[in-house]
Amino acid sequence: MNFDYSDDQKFLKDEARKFLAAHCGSDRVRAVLDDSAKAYDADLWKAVAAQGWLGAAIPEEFGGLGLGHIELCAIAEELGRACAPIPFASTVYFVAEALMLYGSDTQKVRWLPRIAAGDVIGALATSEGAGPVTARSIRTTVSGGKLTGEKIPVTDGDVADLIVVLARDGLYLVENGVGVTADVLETLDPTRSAARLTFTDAPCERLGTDDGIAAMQAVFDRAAVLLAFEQLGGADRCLDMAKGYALDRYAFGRQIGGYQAIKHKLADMYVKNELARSNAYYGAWALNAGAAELPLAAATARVAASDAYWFASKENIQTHGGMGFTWESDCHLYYRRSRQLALVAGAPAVWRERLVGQLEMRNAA
Amino acid sequence: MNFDYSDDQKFLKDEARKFLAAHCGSDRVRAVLDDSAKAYDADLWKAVAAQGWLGAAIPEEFGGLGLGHIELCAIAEELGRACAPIPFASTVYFVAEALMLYGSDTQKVRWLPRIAAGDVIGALATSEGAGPVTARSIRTTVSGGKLTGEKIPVTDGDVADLIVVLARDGLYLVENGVGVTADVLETLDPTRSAARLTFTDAPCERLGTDDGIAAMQAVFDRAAVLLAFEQLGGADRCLDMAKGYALDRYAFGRQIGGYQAIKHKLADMYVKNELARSNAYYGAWALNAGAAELPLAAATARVAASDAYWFASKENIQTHGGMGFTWESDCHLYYRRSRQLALVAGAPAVWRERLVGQLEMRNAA
Amino acid sequence: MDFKDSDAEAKYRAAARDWLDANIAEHDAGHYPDDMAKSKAWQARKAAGGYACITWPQEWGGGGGTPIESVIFGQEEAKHAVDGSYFTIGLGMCVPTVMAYADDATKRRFVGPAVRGDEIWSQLFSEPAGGSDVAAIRTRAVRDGDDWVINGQKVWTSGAHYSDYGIVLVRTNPDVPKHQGLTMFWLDLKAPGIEIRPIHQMSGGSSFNEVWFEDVRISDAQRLGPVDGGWKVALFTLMNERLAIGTSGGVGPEDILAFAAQANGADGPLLKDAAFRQTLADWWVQSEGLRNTRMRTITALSKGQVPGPESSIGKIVAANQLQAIGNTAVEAGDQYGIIADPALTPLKGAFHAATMWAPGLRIAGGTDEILKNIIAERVLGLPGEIRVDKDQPFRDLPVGA
Amino acid sequence: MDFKDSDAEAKYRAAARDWLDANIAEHDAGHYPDDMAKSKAWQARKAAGGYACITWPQEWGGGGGTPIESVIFGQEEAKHAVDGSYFTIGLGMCVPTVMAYADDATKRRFVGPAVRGDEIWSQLFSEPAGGSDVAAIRTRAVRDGDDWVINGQKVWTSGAHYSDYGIVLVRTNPDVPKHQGLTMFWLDLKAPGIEIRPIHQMSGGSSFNEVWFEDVRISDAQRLGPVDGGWKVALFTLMNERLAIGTSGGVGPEDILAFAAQANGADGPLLKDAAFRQTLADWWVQSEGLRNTRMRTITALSKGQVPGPESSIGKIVAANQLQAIGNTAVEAGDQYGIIADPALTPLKGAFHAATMWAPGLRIAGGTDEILKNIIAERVLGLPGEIRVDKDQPFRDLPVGA
Repeated sequence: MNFDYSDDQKFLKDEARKFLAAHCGSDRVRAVLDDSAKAYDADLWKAVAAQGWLGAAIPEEFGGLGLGHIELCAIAEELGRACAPIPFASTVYFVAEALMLYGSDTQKVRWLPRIAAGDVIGALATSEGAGPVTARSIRTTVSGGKLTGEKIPVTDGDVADLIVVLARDGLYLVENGVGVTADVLETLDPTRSAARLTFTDAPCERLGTDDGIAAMQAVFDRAAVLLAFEQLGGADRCLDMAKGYALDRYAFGRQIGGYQAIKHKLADMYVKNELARSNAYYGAWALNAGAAELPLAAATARVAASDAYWFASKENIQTHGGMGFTWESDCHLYYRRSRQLALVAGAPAVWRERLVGQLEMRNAA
Repeated sequence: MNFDYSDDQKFLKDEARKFLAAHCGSDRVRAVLDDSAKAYDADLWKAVAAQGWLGAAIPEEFGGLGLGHIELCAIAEELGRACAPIPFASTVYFVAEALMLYGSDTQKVRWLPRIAAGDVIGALATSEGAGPVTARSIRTTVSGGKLTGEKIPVTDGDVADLIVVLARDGLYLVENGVGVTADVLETLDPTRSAARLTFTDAPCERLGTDDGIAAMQAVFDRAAVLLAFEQLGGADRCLDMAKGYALDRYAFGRQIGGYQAIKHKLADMYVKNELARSNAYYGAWALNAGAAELPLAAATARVAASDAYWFASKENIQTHGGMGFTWESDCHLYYRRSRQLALVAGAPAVWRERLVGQLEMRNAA
Repeated sequence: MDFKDSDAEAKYRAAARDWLDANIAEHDAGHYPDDMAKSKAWQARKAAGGYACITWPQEWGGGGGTPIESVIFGQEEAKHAVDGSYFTIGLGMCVPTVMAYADDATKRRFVGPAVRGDEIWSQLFSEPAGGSDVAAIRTRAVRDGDDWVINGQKVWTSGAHYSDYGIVLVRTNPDVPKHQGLTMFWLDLKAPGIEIRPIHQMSGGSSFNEVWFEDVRISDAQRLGPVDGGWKVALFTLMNERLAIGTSGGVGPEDILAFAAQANGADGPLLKDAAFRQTLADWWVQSEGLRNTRMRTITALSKGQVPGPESSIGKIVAANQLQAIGNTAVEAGDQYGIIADPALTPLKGAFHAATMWAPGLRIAGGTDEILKNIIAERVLGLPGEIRVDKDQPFRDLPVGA
Repeated sequence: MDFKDSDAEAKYRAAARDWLDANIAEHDAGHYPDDMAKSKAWQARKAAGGYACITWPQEWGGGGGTPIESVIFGQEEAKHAVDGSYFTIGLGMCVPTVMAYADDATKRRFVGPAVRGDEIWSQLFSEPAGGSDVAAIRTRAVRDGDDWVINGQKVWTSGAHYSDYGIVLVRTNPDVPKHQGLTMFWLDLKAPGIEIRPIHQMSGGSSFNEVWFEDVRISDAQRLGPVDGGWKVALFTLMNERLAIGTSGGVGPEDILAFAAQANGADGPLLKDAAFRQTLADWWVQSEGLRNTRMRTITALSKGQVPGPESSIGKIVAANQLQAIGNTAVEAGDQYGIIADPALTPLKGAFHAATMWAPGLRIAGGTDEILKNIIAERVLGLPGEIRVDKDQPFRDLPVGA
């Protein structure tokens, strides 16, 4: 029994943190924020690829490092802490995971090495409008190897080379190009790009054989754990920022961190972050071990992390007072990202419902 | 426009508070709490009757004072503050209101004067088991003027002379006696009595012509406003107790009321109590004016008051620390009563649902 | 307890309604929050009709009416899409301070034009190192003959970029404890040495400004109240602030109710989701509670009572609810909720705007924490914070990094 | 991150399981929380088998094992209905203090019998005027030759009525600041002059006691640590408290899940109500979070790290959740929820009991507020409270009415 990162994993995590501190300061995040033409930080993307992180969990036979998912979780935590403005989640947590889960050997050989090398950006296209994605909400169809439908929003859809698309009967691989048009969308988090993708008889190939919603959910379960670590990293960073400001800022002749209202606010953040961390670790174990507990553990990790990040990011602004409400403060980068991460794989309410559904299934078994 | 008690009403309220301070100290409440054979404080009941409060809203032609419902609200607030251990709500808010709303002249002439005089205790019997009362949950039937069924719990059912019973097709009046047996129940609030009533071919007469659930709801709407004032009085008393203790108690050389955690806890209580008060006032207006807004106003008042009383009564205990957890402290009297009042006319979740239902009906109109 | 107008009130309401119908039609039926010229013209028209500053004496251009009449006119005016937000701070906070502390000539010069909307006023109190600690003012005014010379920086100054005049709180003596060395002045915001820079908010817009003072010279005649006696003047101004804030709009329960009736949940419309309904009920209870609390405040006003700090509850509740409602609507969109394009979002992006604006509302005019302290201390009578800075000279107080 | 036992751990678990199967069967398969004789016999049996105080050295009667082994045995023992709660405070807090501060003869006299369950210990720190301010101790010990004479009152003493011995913190010098005039002793709770009175709790039972001291005479040899040096000893004791509390049971998400599957909602089972499901998910997230946090703590222990104050989060979360779950189940009954008769209520009244007990759990061993202060100060490094009592002699400190 060992419920912590190993020493090697801690070393990797520390190195990742140092690397991102050097290559992904908030100036780099802001460069994407302030430039509406910029979908992501291409230099950082290349640097991250050079570190091998894109292939951390991809087996060596498919061009990855073959380290495993715990290592990928450690990297995700640091990417979240840095609020990295790159299509990492779309490419790695969604598309690479979907390929590893459902891809044929041919598909894996074709795509995974290029993903690991940073040559291919991926995107997952499931939503077709407002509200939860359900079997009824999907109108995208495939006929004669051609896919037709409209997906909105698709995170990183404007820059993706390879798109995993949910159609009525299952998941499909579509290369961005023939039959695909993208309209960039204005979103709450401009440091992450999103688009409306219109598919008109786009050439596609089937990915796996599972039913559509089931396949999407299987990918989401895996991504949820990885996203939880990004959220945890972000929430942890918010607590750090709030703590730093509370120690630096004086009011009425005292550090504001000495007032109980601030102390207890930060203690509340800490409690939520610790619960999120413990649940994320359990999810990491389930993901890495391929355990049957994964669906329940993933839902638990995602709900905890979404709650912690929302609370930490909004109360971090409050702790900063007026300064926290300015564009110049970094507080809002995390507030925005907390929204992006909470929604990109389905909203917290949907995951709470799924969590209880899993409990019911477990008890019925 | 005048959104406050009038000067006369304030005078009545002040007098009621003084009267109850003299006649209903916590020793009197505890006398009922500690004696399981004691269903209520009979001396207080007589004294309250002598004040005319039971008939405050009953028209003079039926033996009441004919003051109106605002005056009754003022009295209810003070009864709640004193945690009065008498069957006032059952008799006045439920049964007298049901009679005024649905009773024939004969029924009113027969019962209201005796209620106003304190000679008749009333009870409303709707629930038949765990869970919300719905058309499906009612099994009590009437045949040939005889009522048969089991009601659990019936607040004050063991001491009531006159019981308003919800049967499948409507409300009925049943006199406690032939065909009625009562088993006293152990409850969370021993200062208020409750029983399981079993009706076996009990003689009954119909009260009004409305459908059963609709009639019950009409009575609950009226009672909800009056109960909200009792809850408000209780919540206000909890804030007073907490404030008093926070000023008296020292820790680390300071009054505990000087610590922000306690200050903000009490400020939160104040905010909830003020919202509850304002909503209760609006409900009082709607009740007194016979306004069409009553169902929505009653639901709003009840949800606000239930929420405020629960919060105030539980955080009052916390403010008192270990002392608040002892039997000797009065804190738990209010904690218990907050549960009793929150459930006696249906739980807060049921009223929230009803509130939104009213909004939907309003918007559809 | 009565919601109905008295006879006199009903008469006033009918007259106000007639006047509005006649004048709005003639003037402009459209909504023009960003058109200052139209806002000024409407303010002038109201002043001419006796409907600007209804509770102020007629000799100062007001309506000579009662608080209830002011409320009634406000209710009727709100049915039309006109906007008076340019004047809220000036007429709500600054000009009352001028009326209370300036000499007759100054009052005669400024009050009338302000009431008519000819001139707009700003309030310059907040500073970067101040925030919740309003009196921690570092902007200095140094006496020079009959003048004072001001240097320093103000921040969070609403509307400074379109205002003509302002009242400014400055430090005139740093050698005495914090509250004892402050003085209040009025000044011309176009004076040499004043530079106004908009603050870029996290919500995107720039409602607020930084105002920099470099050797700004003003006359001692512009002083409001005694030298080093400015804190008492500031308290007078701030007492009026509480009444002005907290009524600010944004999305509320009615908006999300309308949205939910047509929004997709997992099984039909969101409004049919039991969890959403429970939450909506709580918001309704809060909103109605605040609305009815304002009715109680107005009742107190109409009886000649001065509303106390209990009105602080409005902003705490409203701002937190705004954040919750905004975010709930965003999250209800599931993945789609991240889209912030007004053309693609419910209510033209109002929920998304609320999500980004609410953090600011929770801070402006007193953070949640400051307002709870006010309730605890001034309403409930609990002890004040331990004041480590109480008797120290201002210049010796510790400051942050 | 791995939930599986290592080979050595698996071996230990198998052995523990075999031992339990053999001994439980032989001893008593029933549940006997209220039967002290049976509890003592089981403790003695565990001690003989090396399963009592697993991490303590064998020379003191312990098992000489690792923290992980202790956890493994605990997991296996929990599958059987045995109860060790009589010994929690003694073996968790008191005896470790004796082992750290007493002389060899005393240790030899007391540690073995405590491990074997022959003698039960109590901790006597809390006082009526103390509460959160643990060091505000008024019980006096006055030196008299080789003895000390104790007068005063302790409160919230768990299990004093069935305990044999106790450790007691008393004031030996009121003329120095609060923390500097305290001394720790062990004593015989049957000594003349000690009176133990049960406290009637709001929840009905009496788990706690008041303990009155009237001229209780004890030897200076019973002193633990230096005269006036008792606060440091108390901190040692309290450090162990945090590990003992917070794992206490009561109803949890699994219980209300089972209840909701068969409870009536307005439209079918409560478990199908979307609002209930959202809330249940949050409770699950909290409970799982706590369970997994304990796993992290055990991992730290197994690596030889000392778990810090971060374990304070357990009780805050668990106690508040207990209150919410209890009350939710009560309210789910609608009118019926008020009924508290165990024969008529779900889970034999467990939700109702939780509703009445949870307020106490939120206070015992540190209120929500104290625990948040501990997290803020000791984990996050935020400033401590301003200590107005810091340098004052204890006798001059203000006290309440």
